[in-house]
Amino acid sequence: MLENLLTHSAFEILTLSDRAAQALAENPWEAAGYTLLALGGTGAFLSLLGMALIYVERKVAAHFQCRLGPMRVGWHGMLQSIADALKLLQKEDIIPEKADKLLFFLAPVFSIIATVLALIIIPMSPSLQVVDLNIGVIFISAVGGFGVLGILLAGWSSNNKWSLLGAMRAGAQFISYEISVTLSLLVITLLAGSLQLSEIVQSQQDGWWIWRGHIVGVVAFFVFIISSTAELNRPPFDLPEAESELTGGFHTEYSGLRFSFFFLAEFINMFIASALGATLFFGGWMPFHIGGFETFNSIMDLIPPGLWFAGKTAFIVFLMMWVRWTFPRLRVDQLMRLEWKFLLPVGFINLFAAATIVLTKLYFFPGQ
Amino acid sequence: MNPAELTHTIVFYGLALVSIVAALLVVTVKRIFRAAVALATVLVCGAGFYILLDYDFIAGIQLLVYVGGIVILIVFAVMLTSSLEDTEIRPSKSRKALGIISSLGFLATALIAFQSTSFPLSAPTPEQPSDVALEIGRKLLGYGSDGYVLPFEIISLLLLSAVIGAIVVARNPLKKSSDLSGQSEQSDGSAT
Amino acid sequence: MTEKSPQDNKHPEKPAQQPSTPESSAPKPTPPPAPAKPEEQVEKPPQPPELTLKVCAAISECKPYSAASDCPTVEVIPENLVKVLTALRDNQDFAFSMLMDHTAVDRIEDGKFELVYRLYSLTTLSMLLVSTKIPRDKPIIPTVSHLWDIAEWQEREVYDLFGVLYDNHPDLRRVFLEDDWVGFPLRKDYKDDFMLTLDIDSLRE
Amino acid sequence: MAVKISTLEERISVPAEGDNPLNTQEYFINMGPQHPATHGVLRLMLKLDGETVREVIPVLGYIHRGIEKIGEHQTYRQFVHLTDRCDYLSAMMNNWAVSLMVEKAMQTQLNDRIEYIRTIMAELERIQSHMLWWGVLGMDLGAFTPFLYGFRDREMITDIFEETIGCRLTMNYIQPGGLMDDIHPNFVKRVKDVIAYAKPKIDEYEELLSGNVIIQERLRNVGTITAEQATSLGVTGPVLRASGVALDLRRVAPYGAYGQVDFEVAVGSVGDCWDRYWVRVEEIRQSFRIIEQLIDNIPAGKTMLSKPAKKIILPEGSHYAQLETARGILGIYAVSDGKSENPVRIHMRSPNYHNVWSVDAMTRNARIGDLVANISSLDIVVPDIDR
Repeated sequence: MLENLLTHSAFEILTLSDRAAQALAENPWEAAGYTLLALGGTGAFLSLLGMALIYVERKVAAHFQCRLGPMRVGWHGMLQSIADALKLLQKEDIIPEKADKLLFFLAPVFSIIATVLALIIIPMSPSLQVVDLNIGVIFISAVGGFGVLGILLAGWSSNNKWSLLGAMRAGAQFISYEISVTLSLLVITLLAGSLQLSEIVQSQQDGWWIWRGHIVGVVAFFVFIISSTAELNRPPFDLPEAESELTGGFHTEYSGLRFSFFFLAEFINMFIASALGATLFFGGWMPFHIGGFETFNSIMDLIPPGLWFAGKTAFIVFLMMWVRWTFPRLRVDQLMRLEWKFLLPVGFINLFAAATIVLTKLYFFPGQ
Repeated sequence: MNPAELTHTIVFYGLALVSIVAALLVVTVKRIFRAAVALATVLVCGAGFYILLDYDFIAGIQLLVYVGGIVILIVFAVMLTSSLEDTEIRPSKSRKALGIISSLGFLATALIAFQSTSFPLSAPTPEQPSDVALEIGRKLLGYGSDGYVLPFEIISLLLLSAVIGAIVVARNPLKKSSDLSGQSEQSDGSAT
Repeated sequence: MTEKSPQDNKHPEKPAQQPSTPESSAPKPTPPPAPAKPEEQVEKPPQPPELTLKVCAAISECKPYSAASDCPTVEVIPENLVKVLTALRDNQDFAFSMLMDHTAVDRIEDGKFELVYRLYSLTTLSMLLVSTKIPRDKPIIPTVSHLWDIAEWQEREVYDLFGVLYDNHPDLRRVFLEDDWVGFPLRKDYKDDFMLTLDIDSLRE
Repeated sequence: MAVKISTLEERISVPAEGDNPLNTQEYFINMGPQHPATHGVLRLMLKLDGETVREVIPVLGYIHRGIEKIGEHQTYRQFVHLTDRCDYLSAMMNNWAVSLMVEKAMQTQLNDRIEYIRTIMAELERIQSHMLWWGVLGMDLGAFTPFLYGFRDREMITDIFEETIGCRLTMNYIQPGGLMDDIHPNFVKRVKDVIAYAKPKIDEYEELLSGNVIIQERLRNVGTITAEQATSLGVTGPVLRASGVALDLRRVAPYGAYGQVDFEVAVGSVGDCWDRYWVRVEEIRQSFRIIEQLIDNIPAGKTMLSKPAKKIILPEGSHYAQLETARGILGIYAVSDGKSENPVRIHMRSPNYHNVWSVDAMTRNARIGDLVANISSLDIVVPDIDR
């Protein structure tokens, strides 16, 4: 099985859920094993990735600010995240007296569940994917709503006006920017002719959509990056948290483990958005191919697809961090104006252009 | 029963149980916000049923529209309404009676419909689900005997007028307050 | 006086009011070898400063300040205060458009509060002190918060610390201390439980 | 005459809602005393309508230390040591204001060395204060990076202070009649190093923040107060100058060595946050210019009057001196009875107390984000408000 996970002979797609389904008929125990592997793997991946991303964010921020960042715990502070996690776990768990305790408890769970659900359908390499839903793109958009439900619940149940304001901002922001994200996802769906993430990756065998779809692809990519940064509540769109305005917004009242859930969800969501961007626009695990240049393509194939995926995702993650540590925050009405008066019209025009291009086959390598 | 069917059945009954309990909670819970969460659970269970039936596309749309859209809007509306958090909703007796009558009527209708419909047990194997999306798209935008473009357009007109109406309704108080205070209201396109 | 703006500053440069002559409003210790600007020394203690005389001539309700002060000062009775201050603000010769400061002094030996209003003119760059005295046992004075916005809060501070009541004040409320604080700390006869009294013997025990 | 005394509770009782059911409810919310954007322990009661700020009610007193009352029991020389912890970012300028008042009352003549060093110190402090403000403004608007840039460059100046004075924040260097001690031998060299280092940094700041489109959007036409409003509100310093009133005491009533140096007064025209922003950035440049003119020409001489008087007893009457701190005009008003070492009454005309009230006029019917920008552009130091 291990070879299967690492090699990619002819890009055979075999997700963990497929394996479990295949095994179910013959050997239920094997199916249960695959399921456990999927669950445990996702959980372990989630926490490790979260800690790694937090470390990277701190290091990137530090170097943008001419300082070193964490240096004490482990080599160059590598273990800092573990120390932080331990600290967070030991912290007193405070529930405000007048909070709606049930919802207060449920909110971070909602957030983390949404994150896990989105994480499982990301194709990280040909055989490293938990589920390959044929409605992947819709699914990703749908579970995003779960995450924002968690934020809304957190803001409401804290019984704190600042939290409520943060939650309201989160809700308005999510509903608005979700449209733009979906519009840019639809462009790629049009080009690839499929909603399934693995098929979208496969469709980029002759080149990534960002250059095969030329102008349309680039515009869609920028709309996607801007609006998914907004959906992630990352600066310059971090209004739901807005430390200097709302003192932390929806998670003002959270501490300890519950806070770490939000924190983790936020960082994993950044990874998911980056991975989705990489999958849709940069071909996911697909190496850099140019249609027709077989020799060049086979040289590119020498780099394992997992590395391609990691590299592209890391690039987008870095892009988001770069933006975060450079830009100040927008005001709430400017945020809405950006979406409704700029991104939305651009997204619609771009979608029409994409439809025209797909019908007239004006993109590169329309052969297949 | 082979393991695949067994899992299927277990998942089905699990979902059914959760959705019945959540549906009961929606109507019995006193705090409106919790009811909204229970409603979300019911809708998610609905999506689960669709997935069990291999209608992935419908499931996705169910999640996208109901959980990602409607429930969030409901929650949003609850937040905007003032001081609903503490008021326990105690309907009057006549309202209670009306409610009982209408729900009994609905139950009767559902039972009659259930009785009079024959459910074909050996359902035709669903088509390749990605083609389902394609087929839905064709039907939705097709004209002629099997197309639904006319209702589709009518619904979009209805939605458009609703959106414009909402903007008109929401604009009025803003204007008044900016008249009162000399400073001009900063324009914003915030969610209406 | 020069102004400078970055190139991308879109607003045209038009300062509304601009002091023109660098006249010395606050006389300062001039260093002996000052080649740049020889400053005239203001040293005439017995005769009231020129501005005081000018103000008194223009507004009959004022009279020169009786006590010593290092800046032009006029004295008015509380009843005329609003009238005088309005005149000083609106008279184009003086144009005291800024109420720089307002505070009180507890003249406990006279049984009075002395209220001082420090006016500043942006056109002539001169400063004028207007002083009025009200009895300590009935400390009521009309407000001037309709003349200068800042007076509202300067008066609140004086109310908070001295207990001077301002008639017609829009929002007379304590500013530093809590609303239920008893007493007015800057009065000379203020005592409370927390005040440190230097009783060394009790400290030694 | 019956005077109505209100309380905060009455002030924030929400009136009944109007008849229109679509009207949203206005509510009051506490911003502070512990809030990241209020720079200390300032508390603002906000009357909000959704995101729109209808009214801002500053609630003060969380760091009120009764310095004016304490001052009545202290000599003037002791009182100097209380002033540095009011506006801790203009500590030496506060010392200077008291010294100026005493020297004026005593008709003391100072030599040029004292005046030059005082001026250089004050300008250095103005620069470090504005640098800190610049970073904090960035942080308030959501960009964390400028904060550390500002702090990094400010460190170099506080290092100079530390070398000469021995402390970095609440400095007591300027005393009635002179200076606490002579400058450190390294002082001149280090100041020149800082100028060489930090002057290009200002351009870097401009690149990072001023040119940023979001900053422009957040600051331009936000919190506008006209010149008339500003004068009536009694604001001073960069806030007043941003509204187009060129009142800078360093220019209109020169004290220290300001009469001998050439510098420009930055004046805005619109009075919005952006004007307040660039007025301060320009002031940093002008302060460097002032220091450059003075640093090479510090004359020789004593740094304290030959024999500091044991007792300072001011002549009877009222005395006042004012100067321009980094935030505006600080005035020290003292009433002496001519007999005692202690003043009968000592009062500080605090620039921050006067500036802070303009936040309401600036913020009405703007958003919470604008409120944060306005507070930031006022550059308030809370201990100086409360004193």
